[in-house]
Amino acid sequence: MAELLSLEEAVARLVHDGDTVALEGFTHLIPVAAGQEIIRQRKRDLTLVRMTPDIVYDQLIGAGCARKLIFSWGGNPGVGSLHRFRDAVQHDWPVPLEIEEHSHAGMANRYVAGASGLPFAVLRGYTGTDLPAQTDTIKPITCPFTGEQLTAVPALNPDVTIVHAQRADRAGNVQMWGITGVQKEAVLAAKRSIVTVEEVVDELEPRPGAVVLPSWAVTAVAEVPGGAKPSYAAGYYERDNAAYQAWDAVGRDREEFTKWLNELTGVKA
Amino acid sequence: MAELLSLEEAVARLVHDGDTVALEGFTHLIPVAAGQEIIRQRKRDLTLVRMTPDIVYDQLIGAGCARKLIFSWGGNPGVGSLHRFRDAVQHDWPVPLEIEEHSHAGMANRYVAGASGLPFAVLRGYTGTDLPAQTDTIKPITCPFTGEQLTAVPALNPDVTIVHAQRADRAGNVQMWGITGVQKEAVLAAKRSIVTVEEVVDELEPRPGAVVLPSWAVTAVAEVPGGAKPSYAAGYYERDNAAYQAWDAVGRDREEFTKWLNELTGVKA
Amino acid sequence: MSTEYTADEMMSVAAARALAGGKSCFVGIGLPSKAANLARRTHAPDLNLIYESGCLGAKPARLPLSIGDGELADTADAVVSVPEVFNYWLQPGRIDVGFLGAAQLDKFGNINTTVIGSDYHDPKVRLPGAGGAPEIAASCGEVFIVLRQNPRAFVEKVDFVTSFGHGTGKGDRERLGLPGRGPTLVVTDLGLLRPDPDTAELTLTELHPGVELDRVVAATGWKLKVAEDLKTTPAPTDEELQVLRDLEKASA
Amino acid sequence: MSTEYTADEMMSVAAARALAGGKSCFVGIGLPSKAANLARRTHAPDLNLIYESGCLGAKPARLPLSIGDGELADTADAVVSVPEVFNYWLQPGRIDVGFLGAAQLDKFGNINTTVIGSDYHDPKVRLPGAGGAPEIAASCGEVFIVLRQNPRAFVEKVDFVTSFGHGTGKGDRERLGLPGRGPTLVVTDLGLLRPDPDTAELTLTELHPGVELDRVVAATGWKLKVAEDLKTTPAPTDEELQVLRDLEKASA
Repeated sequence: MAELLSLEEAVARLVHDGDTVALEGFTHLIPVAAGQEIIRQRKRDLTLVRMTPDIVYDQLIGAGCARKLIFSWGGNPGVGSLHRFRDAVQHDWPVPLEIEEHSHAGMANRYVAGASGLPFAVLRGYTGTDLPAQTDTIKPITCPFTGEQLTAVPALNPDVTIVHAQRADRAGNVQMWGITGVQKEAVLAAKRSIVTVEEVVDELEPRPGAVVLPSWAVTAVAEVPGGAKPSYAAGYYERDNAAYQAWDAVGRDREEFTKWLNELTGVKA
Repeated sequence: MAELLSLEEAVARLVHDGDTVALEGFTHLIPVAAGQEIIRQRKRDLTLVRMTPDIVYDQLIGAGCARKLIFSWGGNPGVGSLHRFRDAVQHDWPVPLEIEEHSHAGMANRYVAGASGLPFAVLRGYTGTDLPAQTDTIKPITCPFTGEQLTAVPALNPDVTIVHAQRADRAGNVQMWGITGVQKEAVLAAKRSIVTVEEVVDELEPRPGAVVLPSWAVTAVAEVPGGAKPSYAAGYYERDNAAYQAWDAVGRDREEFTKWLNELTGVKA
Repeated sequence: MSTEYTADEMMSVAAARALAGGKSCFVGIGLPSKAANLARRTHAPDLNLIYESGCLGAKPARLPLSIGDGELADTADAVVSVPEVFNYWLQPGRIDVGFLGAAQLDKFGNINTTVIGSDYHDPKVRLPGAGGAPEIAASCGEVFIVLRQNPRAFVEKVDFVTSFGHGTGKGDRERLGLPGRGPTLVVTDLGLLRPDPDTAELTLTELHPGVELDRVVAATGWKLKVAEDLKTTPAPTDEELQVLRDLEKASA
Repeated sequence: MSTEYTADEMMSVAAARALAGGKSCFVGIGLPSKAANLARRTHAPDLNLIYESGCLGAKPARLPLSIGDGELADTADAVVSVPEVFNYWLQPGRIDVGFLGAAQLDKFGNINTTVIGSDYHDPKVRLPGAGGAPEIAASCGEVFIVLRQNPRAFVEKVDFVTSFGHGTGKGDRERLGLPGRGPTLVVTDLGLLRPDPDTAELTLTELHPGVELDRVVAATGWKLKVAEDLKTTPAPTDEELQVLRDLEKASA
């Protein structure tokens, strides 16, 4: 059964230096507050996993929390590049960043395999591309019935997955709706999980399109209203597009970024 | 885009002798009317597919429509055995019935592979059982990353899948809710599909737990109110448990069954 | 213990009691479902029932008549697709207890629900088949089996291994890499059997009240071993019987 | 044709027109999404837009700012999980057209969105990566690509093949067993390019009105071949421009 904790306590107890951590979300319901709590708690040497690393991953990378990134598309959606990510890959700043790069189809299937207790997944993917040459996590596999050759990718099983959802009840059952991406798979694939929610309610009234994660499949729930800002939470608030645009200028410059980071972590310059 | 047809026309146009046909449903929303229309149209040499063949499959088998059954659990749920199925397997009556037998997990994954355009699926299944010795559709497969041995099953791609749903709109978009089993996968795995619905409505109002099959993924929609009876359609009618019990006596006896069949098909005794 | 009760009632009560420590239970229909629902209504209100139709955390007010009863969906925490319940929920070993019935059971807890007779292609009796059982038996933390005891059902060796128990004895599951512990308890209308810790052979550990040992031996198709400290099951309490009968009445 | 228009507007209009016959379109964000939404509002009202966030049949009233814009979910026929959109909808070849952008494109329609520079581990510029493009390019019936034409983007050979077009020429897709026909059209701000039927090399087949051939040649990083019957794209109609501008205004 999920425990109801503060975000601070959940991150302190469940995220350790050196862990493989996935903060998932597909534009919608990005667990930004949780990511920033990881920065505040100065976690180090994390292997970060996400299909679509966006500005909170740029922040984590710029803050030096990550030694590796497993991903399929890294950008500031609707704006452009992630400059802290680029700086880490191109110039090892603030620390070198190893990358393990896939396509969306490959990443999604890696989570599916992880959630399913299988060591690998099979897909039609990567054929003819230069991606397989850069990783040992893309291999051919032959159909034992037709002889056809397909592609295998290994399961992703993060130490911790963190997602944001609209609601949980007091027993820790989680409800999310709208675009729910790969969040269910990412939670089920993980050894431990944290779900931040807009609110904890007495009863989860059924809703069209809602995905429910039963309490016993979640480690901790933390009530964090606005925890997905500047992304959006359907039914609660809209995306703050200006904040994404504003990040471009902050992320672009090491000094600007350092100022932002000091402010977040309460360090006096 | 799905065409709106009568059930008679949909079966006449889309189900051919010798086809592999799946009528799916997991206790709920069983496409009984469609199955009985196949009997009326005297389709022959069908390979019938279903995870849980129940009384409508007993009827199809007893009527001599099937030459093969691919399945994982054949019974009259809550009552007992399928006597026509037994008679066909044990005594070749009215015609021999070849069987290809799996577990639920295997069948579900075979549909998933079919829906995914893959030739096979991987699962942890069948280990230590006598099932693999009886079919060439269960084979070992080795994980290319860990070396672990798992089980592969080939995709199911029926010529036609038939399911029953609560509603469709006039454009042929289908909506079903409650226990929806493996119906989405069975439809997407098939070359052609027929969905019988309780009613055709102007607009599909969103509902909690609803699965929507877009019109372009369905071949034909037929309005057949009560088309799942004696099974149930959540929101429309309850299961007629007495009918399932009554079937036991009919199915148990060749003469009783033949009477029932003649009545269904309008043959004078 | 004034109330009279039947052997079947004793069986259901004993099966329900076994679910004391279980947090989540993958429930087969029939006797297992009855016992699991009785447990939820007596000593295990938080027992988490999972049905292969995709119902997670079902809380049926009456006994479901089938694995896909609407009552299960209406009362579940979540209803998921059938592929999902097997792939995301059962296969990774998330479920503590798998609760199964059987047509034939052998002395190592292997289950047959496929065919009676030695020739698969020309069976004496064609049974319903595997359903979810092979993977439930493989992947749940442990497996409880409930069935009435008689020599046709309790055989030396099953005609067909539909669901793997302990194979030919201790260590077979480990050799095959099966994650769960397999059958740890068999509940019948006569008593309880558990695998011997050294051999994994099913051994009578408890007799239901009033049942003679000879009767159990006669109802078993193999030379039944009996635990040295053979115990007697406590008779059903008035409350257990009341709840069981109410449950059955509500489902008639 | 009285209204003035920009080269980018011409590009969006030309890209939208290309979606005339397409029944379903897997839409990349940015230029492809703009063109697809313009098409839906003009000549192709039934165009079925599929977004990798899981939105099937999205009918956005404004241009989505990202692939996961709430507007897409709110207006979709169905919202499915990300694994499902790739496995059940894209992979089996259900989608007629894949509509992609690119950072670098080579003369055989191969796409690079990964790194600029010859060393993957020490790139000159690290780009966002593959996203859904490799499998969109592989599995859709055909692929349209839209991007602005200049010699840095239009190169002889991409630094990194993120998404496979026609490889090193005609026949490569068949040899690799790729189901879709691959890139059949590239729409730029200067004109249209299509693979030569014999060699699969991208060849200029249409010039946008007022664009000089020399300019296109200069904007192409390989020795550009020009179709014998080079045509001129019809200029945007007033209606097309009006709808495009309304769409952009509604999304500002």
